[in-house]
Amino acid sequence: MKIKSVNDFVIKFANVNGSGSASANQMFAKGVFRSGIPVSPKNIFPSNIQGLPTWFEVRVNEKGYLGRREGIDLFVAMNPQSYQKDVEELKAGGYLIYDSSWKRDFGREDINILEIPLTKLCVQEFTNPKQRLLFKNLGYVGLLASILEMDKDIYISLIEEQFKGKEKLIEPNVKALNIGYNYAEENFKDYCDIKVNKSNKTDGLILTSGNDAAGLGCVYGGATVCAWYPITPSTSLAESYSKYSEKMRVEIGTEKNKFAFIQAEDELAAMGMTIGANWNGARAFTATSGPGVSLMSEFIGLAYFAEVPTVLFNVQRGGPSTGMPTRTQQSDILCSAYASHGDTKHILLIPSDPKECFDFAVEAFDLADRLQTPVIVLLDLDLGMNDWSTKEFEWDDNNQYDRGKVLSKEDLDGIEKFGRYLDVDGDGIPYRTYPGTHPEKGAYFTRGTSHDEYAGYTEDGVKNAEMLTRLVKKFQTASSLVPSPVFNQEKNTSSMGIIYFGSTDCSMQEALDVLDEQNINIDAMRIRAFPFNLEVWEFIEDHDLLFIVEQNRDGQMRTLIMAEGGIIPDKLVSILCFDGQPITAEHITNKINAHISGKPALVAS
Amino acid sequence: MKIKSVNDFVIKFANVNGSGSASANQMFAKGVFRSGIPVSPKNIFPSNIQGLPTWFEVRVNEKGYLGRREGIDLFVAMNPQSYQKDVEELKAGGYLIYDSSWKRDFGREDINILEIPLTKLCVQEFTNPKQRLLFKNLGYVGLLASILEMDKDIYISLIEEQFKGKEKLIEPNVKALNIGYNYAEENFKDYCDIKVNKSNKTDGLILTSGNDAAGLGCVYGGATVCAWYPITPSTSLAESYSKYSEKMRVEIGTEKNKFAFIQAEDELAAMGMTIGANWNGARAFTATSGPGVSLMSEFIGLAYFAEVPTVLFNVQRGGPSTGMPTRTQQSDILCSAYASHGDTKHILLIPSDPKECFDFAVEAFDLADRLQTPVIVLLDLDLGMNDWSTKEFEWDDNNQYDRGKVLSKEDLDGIEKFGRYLDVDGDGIPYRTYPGTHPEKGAYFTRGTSHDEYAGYTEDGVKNAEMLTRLVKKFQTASSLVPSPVFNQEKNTSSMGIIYFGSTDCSMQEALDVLDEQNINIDAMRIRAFPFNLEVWEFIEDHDLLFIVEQNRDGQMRTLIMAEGGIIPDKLVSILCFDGQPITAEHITNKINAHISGKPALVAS
Amino acid sequence: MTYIVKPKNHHPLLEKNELGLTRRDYEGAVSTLCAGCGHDSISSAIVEACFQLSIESYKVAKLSGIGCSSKAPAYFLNQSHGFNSVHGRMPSIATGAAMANHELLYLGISGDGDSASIGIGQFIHCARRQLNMTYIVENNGTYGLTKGQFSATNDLESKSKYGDDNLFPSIDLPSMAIQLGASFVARSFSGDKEQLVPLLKAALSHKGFSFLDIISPCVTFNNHNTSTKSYDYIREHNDALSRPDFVPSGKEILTDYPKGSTVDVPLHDGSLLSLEKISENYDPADKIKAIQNIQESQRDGKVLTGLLYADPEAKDLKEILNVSDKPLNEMDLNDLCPGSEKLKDINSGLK
Amino acid sequence: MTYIVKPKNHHPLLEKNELGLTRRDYEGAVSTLCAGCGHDSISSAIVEACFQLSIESYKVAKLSGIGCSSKAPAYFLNQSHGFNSVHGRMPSIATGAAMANHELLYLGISGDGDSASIGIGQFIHCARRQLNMTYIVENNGTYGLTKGQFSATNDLESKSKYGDDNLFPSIDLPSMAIQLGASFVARSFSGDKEQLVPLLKAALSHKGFSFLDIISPCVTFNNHNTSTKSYDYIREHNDALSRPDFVPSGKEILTDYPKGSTVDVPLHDGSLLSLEKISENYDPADKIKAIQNIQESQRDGKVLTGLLYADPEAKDLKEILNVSDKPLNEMDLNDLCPGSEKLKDINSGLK
Ligand SMILES: Cc1ncc(C[n+]2csc(CCOP(=O)(O)OP(=O)(O)O)c2C)c(N)n1
Ligand SMILES: Cc1ncc(C[n+]2csc(CCOP(=O)(O)OP(=O)(O)O)c2C)c(N)n1
Ligand code: SF4
Ligand code: SF4
Ligand SMILES: [Mg+2]
Ligand SMILES: [Mg+2]
Repeated sequence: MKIKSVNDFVIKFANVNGSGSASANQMFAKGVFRSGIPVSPKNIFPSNIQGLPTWFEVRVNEKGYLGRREGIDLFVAMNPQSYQKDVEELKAGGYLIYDSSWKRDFGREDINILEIPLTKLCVQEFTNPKQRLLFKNLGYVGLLASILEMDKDIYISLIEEQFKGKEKLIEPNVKALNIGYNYAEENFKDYCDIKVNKSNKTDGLILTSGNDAAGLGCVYGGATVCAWYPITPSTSLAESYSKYSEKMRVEIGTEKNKFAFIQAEDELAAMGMTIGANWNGARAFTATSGPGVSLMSEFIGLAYFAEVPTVLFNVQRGGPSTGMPTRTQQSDILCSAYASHGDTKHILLIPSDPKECFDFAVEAFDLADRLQTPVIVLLDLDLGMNDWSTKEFEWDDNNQYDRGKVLSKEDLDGIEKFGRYLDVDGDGIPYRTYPGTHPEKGAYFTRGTSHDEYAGYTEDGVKNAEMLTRLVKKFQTASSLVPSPVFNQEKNTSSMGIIYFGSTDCSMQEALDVLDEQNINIDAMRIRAFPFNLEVWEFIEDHDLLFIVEQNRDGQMRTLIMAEGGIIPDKLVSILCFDGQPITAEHITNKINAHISGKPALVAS
Repeated sequence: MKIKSVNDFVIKFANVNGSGSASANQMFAKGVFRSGIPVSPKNIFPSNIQGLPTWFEVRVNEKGYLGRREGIDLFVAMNPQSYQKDVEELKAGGYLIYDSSWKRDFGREDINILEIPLTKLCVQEFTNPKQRLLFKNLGYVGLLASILEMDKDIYISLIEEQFKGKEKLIEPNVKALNIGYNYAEENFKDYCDIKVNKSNKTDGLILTSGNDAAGLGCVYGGATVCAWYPITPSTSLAESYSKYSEKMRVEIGTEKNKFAFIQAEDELAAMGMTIGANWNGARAFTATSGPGVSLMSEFIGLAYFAEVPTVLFNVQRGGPSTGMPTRTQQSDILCSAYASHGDTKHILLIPSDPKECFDFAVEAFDLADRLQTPVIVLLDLDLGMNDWSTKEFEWDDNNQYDRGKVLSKEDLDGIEKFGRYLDVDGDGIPYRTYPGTHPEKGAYFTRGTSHDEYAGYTEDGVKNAEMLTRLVKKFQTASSLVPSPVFNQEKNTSSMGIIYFGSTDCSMQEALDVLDEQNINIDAMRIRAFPFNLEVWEFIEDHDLLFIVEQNRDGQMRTLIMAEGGIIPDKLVSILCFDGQPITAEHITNKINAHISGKPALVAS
Repeated sequence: MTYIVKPKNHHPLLEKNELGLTRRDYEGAVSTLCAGCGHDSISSAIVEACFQLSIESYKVAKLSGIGCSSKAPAYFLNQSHGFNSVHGRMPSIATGAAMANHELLYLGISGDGDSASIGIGQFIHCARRQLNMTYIVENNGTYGLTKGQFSATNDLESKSKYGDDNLFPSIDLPSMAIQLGASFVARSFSGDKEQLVPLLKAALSHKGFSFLDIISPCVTFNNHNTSTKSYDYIREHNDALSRPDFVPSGKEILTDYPKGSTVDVPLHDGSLLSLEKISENYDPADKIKAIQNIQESQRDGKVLTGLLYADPEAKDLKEILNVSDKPLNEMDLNDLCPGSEKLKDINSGLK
Repeated sequence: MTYIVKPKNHHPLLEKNELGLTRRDYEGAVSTLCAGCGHDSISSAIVEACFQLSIESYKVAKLSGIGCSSKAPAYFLNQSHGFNSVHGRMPSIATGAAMANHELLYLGISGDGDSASIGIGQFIHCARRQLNMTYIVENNGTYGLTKGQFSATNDLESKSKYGDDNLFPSIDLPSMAIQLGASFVARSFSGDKEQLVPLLKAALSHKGFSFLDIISPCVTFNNHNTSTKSYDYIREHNDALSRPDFVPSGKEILTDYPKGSTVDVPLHDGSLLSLEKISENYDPADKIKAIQNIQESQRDGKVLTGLLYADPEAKDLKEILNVSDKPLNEMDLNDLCPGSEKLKDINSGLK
C-alpha cells in the first residue's frame, strides 16, 4: 500500500543536531511554499548544540491547515540513533527515506522504503570532509524534489539566493542537490504517490517566524531601546529587532544608530533598562521566556505601581523551572497576568500567527504608552521560532504612534499644578512628563513606594488605597482598548462554544471544520488580550458549555476567566495539552467528541 | 462628658520615631497585660529611622477582643507635628494627654485634656540631654499608671527586669516613671473614668509577636540553616531564630553552633542557600516579604519541580512594589500560591496568632520534608511585628520530626534500582536520598529541566507530562496533610458563611459576637492552609452566600477558591480592607449588614 | 589630611551663580534622615557642586535604589526628575534612561547595601559598560534603613553597635570599579566638603562612568567606637592622596598650590581637575598602580581618599554603541518607522 | 610554556588507585557536548585528579548552574550526587549544601556567562564568605548553550564568529576572587592537562574557597581566529607562572625540578603543591602582587596561568560561623529540640 495524496501530507526529518540539517529542511519547506502550497515547518530540537537527535516536521496542506498533525506520511530518517522510534511514527503506506550507505532492516512490511546511499555518494563527489557531511542534507532535498515531482529550479534559485555574495558555494550546493535528484530520477521514477503540484495558495502569504515578525514590529512600532538577556526561545526576537534595525535604522550620513541594543547581564537588568528607557520617553522593550519572567517580577510590579510603560515579550517554553527549554507551552498565563507581589494585574496581548505578532508588537507600544503600565506579549516557542505561512505584513503610512498622555513644555506652561498621579480625565490614566522637559514645572519623583496624586511619598494608607483603586479603574479602561476577540462565526448559533488563543489557532481552524463535518455545531472565540472585554464576557454568557483549549497543565486561562469574570466553573471544560508539542486538531476534536458523547477521549491530555 | 470604662478601651500614643517611645509604650502595654487584661499593642511606624511621626495603639479588652478598633479613648499626644490629625481621632469624652511645656489649644470642647509639662519636669530632674529626651516617655507611662489606677509596682518590676545587668539604670528610670506618676497623683486624682482593674484573663497567655514565635518554632522544628536578607517586616523572624539558637543551640563543651545563620547578599541567594541545605538533608528556611518573594520566584519553581523541601516565611506588607513597607496587608496570596512560571502550585500555611505561628513553623518543616516541595508560611506585618496576647507555647516531648521519605544506606542496600522520581506508594511522593549516603547506590542528578523517574534528563514530552501529572497527585495528597480549617460553630446552622484567614481572626471573633447580638446567624470558617481540603469545600458547598474577608484589593483568596474549586462566584462576596491598617470588627459587620440589607456599607472598602 | 580646614570665605546662601540661581534653588525637600547622618552632608555637597557648576536642574535625572542613602535624591535638586527604583537596581534604570536621552546628566545615588550586596552585579556591569553617569555610593558600612545589619563594605575589624563581630572581609568598590572600566574613580568622606565638592564637580563634568565611594557615617547604627566607618575613625585614618581643585572649562587655572606639586586632569569638556599631590604614590592615570595603592593602604589600615583614577579620554556607552546624537526619546515616527515600501520589500524577501 | 608536552608514561585506564578503583569508576555519562569542546577535557582532568587523589565519589557533591559547562557534572563522577540548578545561582546552592554537611567535598562547575554575568553577585559573595569548595569556571568567552553571544569574560580585542566586535572589556574573575577572599586561585587551560591536573588536585585538597578559571575553548562558537579564547590563541599567549606538581599528604616530595627553583605550598591536610618557578614574578602568597601580575600580563596581551594565589592558613565559612563538627544534616531531634521545659521558661519570660 502506498499513501496517495496531492499537496497534503506530513513529512518528518530525523537528523543529528549541529549537522546543518535544519537549514536544508527549511529549504525543502520553502520550496514547497514557493510551489504555492502553504507549509508549516517545525523544528523539534534538543537543548544542546551538537550530536543529539533532532527532528523537523513539515506539514504541507493546500487548504491551509497548518497545525501539527500526528502520523507521518514521509520520513527522511538520517539518524540511526532514532531509527527505531522514527519508523514507528510512519503511517501504514508511508514512505521511508534513509541513508542506505549502511543497509538496514526496519521490520515493517507496511511501509515503502526508498534507499539512497547518501554518504557513499557524497564521499564519491566531495573531498572536503565537512562538505561530505553537510551535503548529505541537500542530497535528500534533491531526492524529495524528484519523487514529489517538484520544480527543481525552485531549489536552485533558493541555493542561489542563499549564497548571494559567496557565489563560489553555489556550484557545490547545486551539485549536492543533483546527487539526490538524479539518483531518484533514476531509481524512484513514479514510485511515490505523494505529489506536490503547483498551486497559488500562498499568494499574499509569507513564510516567517513569530519572533522575526515581532522584532520587525518593534522597529515599525518605534522601539528605540532593546535590552535583553539570551534565553531560548526568545533570543531570536531580540536578534530580529537588531537585524532589522541595523538595516533600516541607521542615520544616513553619520552612520549612527537610531536605536540602542543592549545585551544585559541578566533578566533583572534587562527589565530595569527597559523601564528606565520608557520612563525617559523612549519606546523600549525586552524579550524573555519563563525563567526570565520570574526574575523580572519584582521590576514588573514597580512598573505597574509607578506607572511606567513597559513592553515585554514572553516567548513561552515548557515549564516549570528550566523545564523543556526547546519545547512549546502556553503555561505562563497566570504568572504573566498577575506577575509580582501585592495586588497587580497586567495587560496581555496574545497573537496567533506571525502577522499578528507584527501587529501586536506595534500595538503593544501604543497600549503601554497610553496606559502607562507593563504590556506583556505572549508568544510561544512554536509560534516564535518556527516559520509559519502567514499573511503579508501591512503598514498604513498614515499611522501615528499614540504616545499617550505626555505633557510638553507648552502643556506644562498652561497648568497650575502638575499632579503626576491625578486622574484628570476620569479614565484612571494620569499625565506624565519626560525628564528635561521644562525648567520649572513637571518634575516629580517616580517611586515604587506609596505615593499621593502629586507623586509625593505618603504613608497615609487611605490615600494609597485610592491610588490602588484608580489602578483598577485604569485596568477597566484598558479592557476597552485592547484587541477584541476574534469569532469564527458571525452570530452565535450554538449553546456550545470553544475558547482558544495564541498558536492554537492553526489547529483550531482545522478542528472546527472537522466538527462541522461531523455536524457538531459549535461557536468559537479566540481571545487576543487580557483584560477581557465585553465581547469576551458576552460570548461566555451566551453559551451553556464552553471548552477552553490550552497548552498547559492547570488550565490557566480558565482560571483567569473564572477569577476575573465570576463565571460558573461547571460550564468551563478544559482541553489541555502539555507534552511540549503543539496541540493537534485531532486532539481537540477527540476531546470535544468525548465530552459530548460522555465517553473518554482517545487522546491522553 | 467623660468616657467611662473598665478594662475596655483603646489608647493611642503619638511620638517622633527614634526617640525611644516604642519601648515605653510597649512597657505600658505589658503593664496592663500583667494586670491580667489582654492587650494588643500595635506599632504604626514610618519607613524611616528618626524624626518622623510614629504611633502606637493599644487596645485593652478584658473579653479578649484584640482586633483593631477605631475611635480612640485615650490619646497620649507627644508629637506636635501630628497634633491636628491625632486629636481628631479622639472620641467625644475621650482623654488627651500632652506635653504642656508648650501650652496649646486643641479647639475641641468635647474632650478632656490632661496637661503635664513633661519636658520641663525632665529638664528639672535630669542633666544628661539624652535622658531628658528619653525619660519623657517613662513619664507619661507613670501618669497613665496613676490615672488608670494601676499597680505602679508592676512597672517598677518591668523596669528592673529590663535593666537586669545594668542595675545603675534602674534608679533613673524609676525616677522618670515617678515624675509622671506623682504629677498625676497630685493633679488628676480621680479625674479619669477609664480604669484598669486587676483581672485574671491573661492566665495561660503570653505576650509576643508572630515573628518571635515563628523563629522559635523553627528552632523547635529542627531547622539548622537560616539564610535570609533583611527586609521589613520579616527581619525580626530571622533574628528571633538566631537569638533563640544562640541561647539553646550551642554545643556544650565545644561552644560550637548547632545551626548556621547566614545573612545572604540578596533574596535570590537566600533562597538558593535554603534549597541547597534542604537538598543536603538539613532543615533550612528563609524569611522575606513581598519584594523578596518576587525575587525568589525562579528558585521557588526549581524547588517545586526538582522536589526539594523548602520553607519560606512570607511576612506580608503593603504592596505592590516597595509599597507600604511598614503597613500590613494580605496581598501575596496569589503570588505565593502560584509563584514561578509554568504550571506550579505551592503549599501555604496561614497562622492567625503567634501561638499558631510557632506551631505552623514546626509543621512547615514536617510538611516540606514529607511532601518534598516548598511550603510558604504567610504571616503579615500586624501578626509578625506586633505583640499579641496569645496562648502559651506548647511542646510534647514525644513529638518526632517527620523527615519524609528518605532512604538510608540500609534502605538502599535493599533496593534493586533507585528511582528518585518513582511514585512507589501511589501518593505522588517519591523517595529521596541525601548526598554521601551510600558508596554505590542512590546518587542522582537534581535538575530543574525535564527528567524521568530515574532523574535522567529527558526531552520526551510525554514523560515530562507524566512527571507534571504526578505533581498534581502529590498536591492532592498534600490537601489531606495540611492543617484543616477551624470552624466557629460545631454544626452549620446558617445559609450564610464567612471565610477568613490569618491575622483577621482577632477582629473576626468580635464581629461574630456582634452579629450574633444583632441576631444575624452566620457560620464561619478560618482557612489555615492551601491546598484546600475537603472540609473547606464542604463548608462552601453547605452555604448559599459566603463572605470572604481579606486584607487586599483584589480578593485574592476568593480568586484562589474559585480557581481551585470551581465555585459559583456569585455566592462569594468579598469584604476587603487594603489601607494598610488591620481590618476592624466594625468594618466586617458593617459590610455584612450592608450586604444583607442591600444598603451601601458605612465603611469604605 | 585636608579636612577640618573649613572653607575660608563663607558663601552666603543667596550668592548667585552664572544662571542667576542661588544655592536654595538647588535644594530639595526637607530631609527625613537622622540628624547628623553623613548622607545629608553629601546632599549638601551635591547642592554646592551643582550650584558652582551652574547646572540646570531640570537637565539632571536623579536615580536611586532603596535605603536611607537612596532616599537622599529627594533632598536635593527639586527641579530634577527623580527615580527611586527597587533595591540594588538603580544601575539598570540609569542605563535605560541614559540610552533614551544622552543629553541629561545622570546622577545615581546608592548605598553600600544597595550596591555591594544585592546590586553588585548591576554595579559591575554598569561600570563595565562605561555608562556616562555619576555613581555615588554613600558608604556607611551598614544597612541603615533596615536597622544596622552589617553591609559587605564593612571592615573585618569592625564590630556592630551591639558588639557582634563582622565576620567577612570588606568589598572595595573603587578598586573593582577601576578594574571594570570606570574612567573616573574617587573616594571621599562626607565630612570633608573641601575635598568632596571639587571631586563631585569633576565627576559630574567627566564623560564616562564616574564613581565616588563616599564614606558617610550612620550616626544611628554605625558611629560607635568599634566601627571603622564612624566619624572619628575616618578622621583618624583618612589618608588623602591629593587636595583637589576644580576649574570649569574656559576659566583660568588658579590654584594656590606651589608649582610642581600639582597634577592636572583635563576633562573632556575642557575643564580641569587640579590636584595638589599629598601622597607620593599619586598618579591618577595608572590603573594597575591605582588598584595597588588602594589595596596597600587598606592593608595598612588607612582609608585612601581623593581622586584614585581618571582616564579623561575614555569612551562612553553611547559612543561605544554608536547611538545617534539626536536623543532617542525625541525621535518620532518619521525618524523611526521604515514605512510601507520597505515592508513590501521585506514581504518579498520572505516569499 | 608547559603544555603540548604530553604525559610521559601513558596510564592504562585500568590502573588502580588506593581505593582499588580505576579511572572508569570516576567517569560519568557520555558527554553530549560538541566534539572537541574544552569542557570535556576539563571533565577528564577532573576524573584524573579524583582518581589520583583516591577520592570517594559518593562523598562529592557536584553542583552547577545552566550552560554547556554546567552540564559537565553529568559527565564525571557517576556515583556523586549532582545538582544542576538555575542560571548563575550555583554558589548559593553550594553554600546551603555545605552548611548542611561540611564533610562532603563540594565541586562547583560554572560557565563564564553563568558566573560573570547573571551570577557575578553570587560568585563574589561566595568567595567573600570563604566557602570550602572548589569553584571552576569553564571559561570560553561565550554563551555556548544559547549559541554564541559574547560573555563578560570575552576580551575587548576579540571578534565573534560572525565578525561582530566585542565592545566591552573583559571581567577578570581570578583577580576579583583574590581581592574578595578566595584563598586558592589559579588559572589554567583545558588543553594543558599536565598543568591542570595537579592544580585541580591541590584545589580539591585546599580548605577554603578554591577558584579555578579554566580557559576552555568553545569549538562551535568561539574558536575562530579572531577569538582570544581559541585553542590557537591560548597556546600562543599562555604565560605559565609555574609548573605544578601535587604531593598528597604523607608522601615524600619527589619533584624532578632543580633545587631552589621550586616553591612549596603546604595545604591544610599536609599535602604539598610543589611549583617549579617559571616566571620571576612568582610569589603565590602575596595578594596584592598577585593581582598586579595578572593585570600587567593582561595589559601585555598574555594569559597568565598557574597558581596565582594561595593562603593555606585561611579559615573557611564553617569555622567562621563556628558551626559544630557534627554535620547539621545528621542531627536529630535530640540534638536540636530544646524540649518542653525550656519552652516553659520561655513562656514565663513572655508574661
Ligand atoms: C528586594 C528588597 N530586599 C530588601 C529590602 C529591604 N531593604 C531596604 S533598604 C535595605 C538596605 C539599605 O542599606 P544601604 O543600601 O547600605 O543604605 P543605607 O540605609 O545604609 O543608606 C534593605 C535590605 C528591600 N527594600 N527590597
Ligand atoms: C534565567 C535564565 N536566563 C537565561 C537562560 C538561558 N541560558 C542558558 S545557558 C546560558 C549561558 C551559558 O553561558 P555559559 O555560562 O558561559 O556556559 P557555556 O554554555 O558557554 O559553557 C543562558 C543565557 C536560562 N537558562 N536561565
Ligand atoms: S539610620 Fe543611619 S543611614 Fe539611615 S538616616 Fe539614620 S544615620 Fe543615616
Ligand atoms: S557549543 Fe561550545 S561550549 Fe557548548 S558544547 Fe559546543 S563547543 Fe562546548
Ligand atoms: Mg549603608
Ligand atoms: Mg561560556
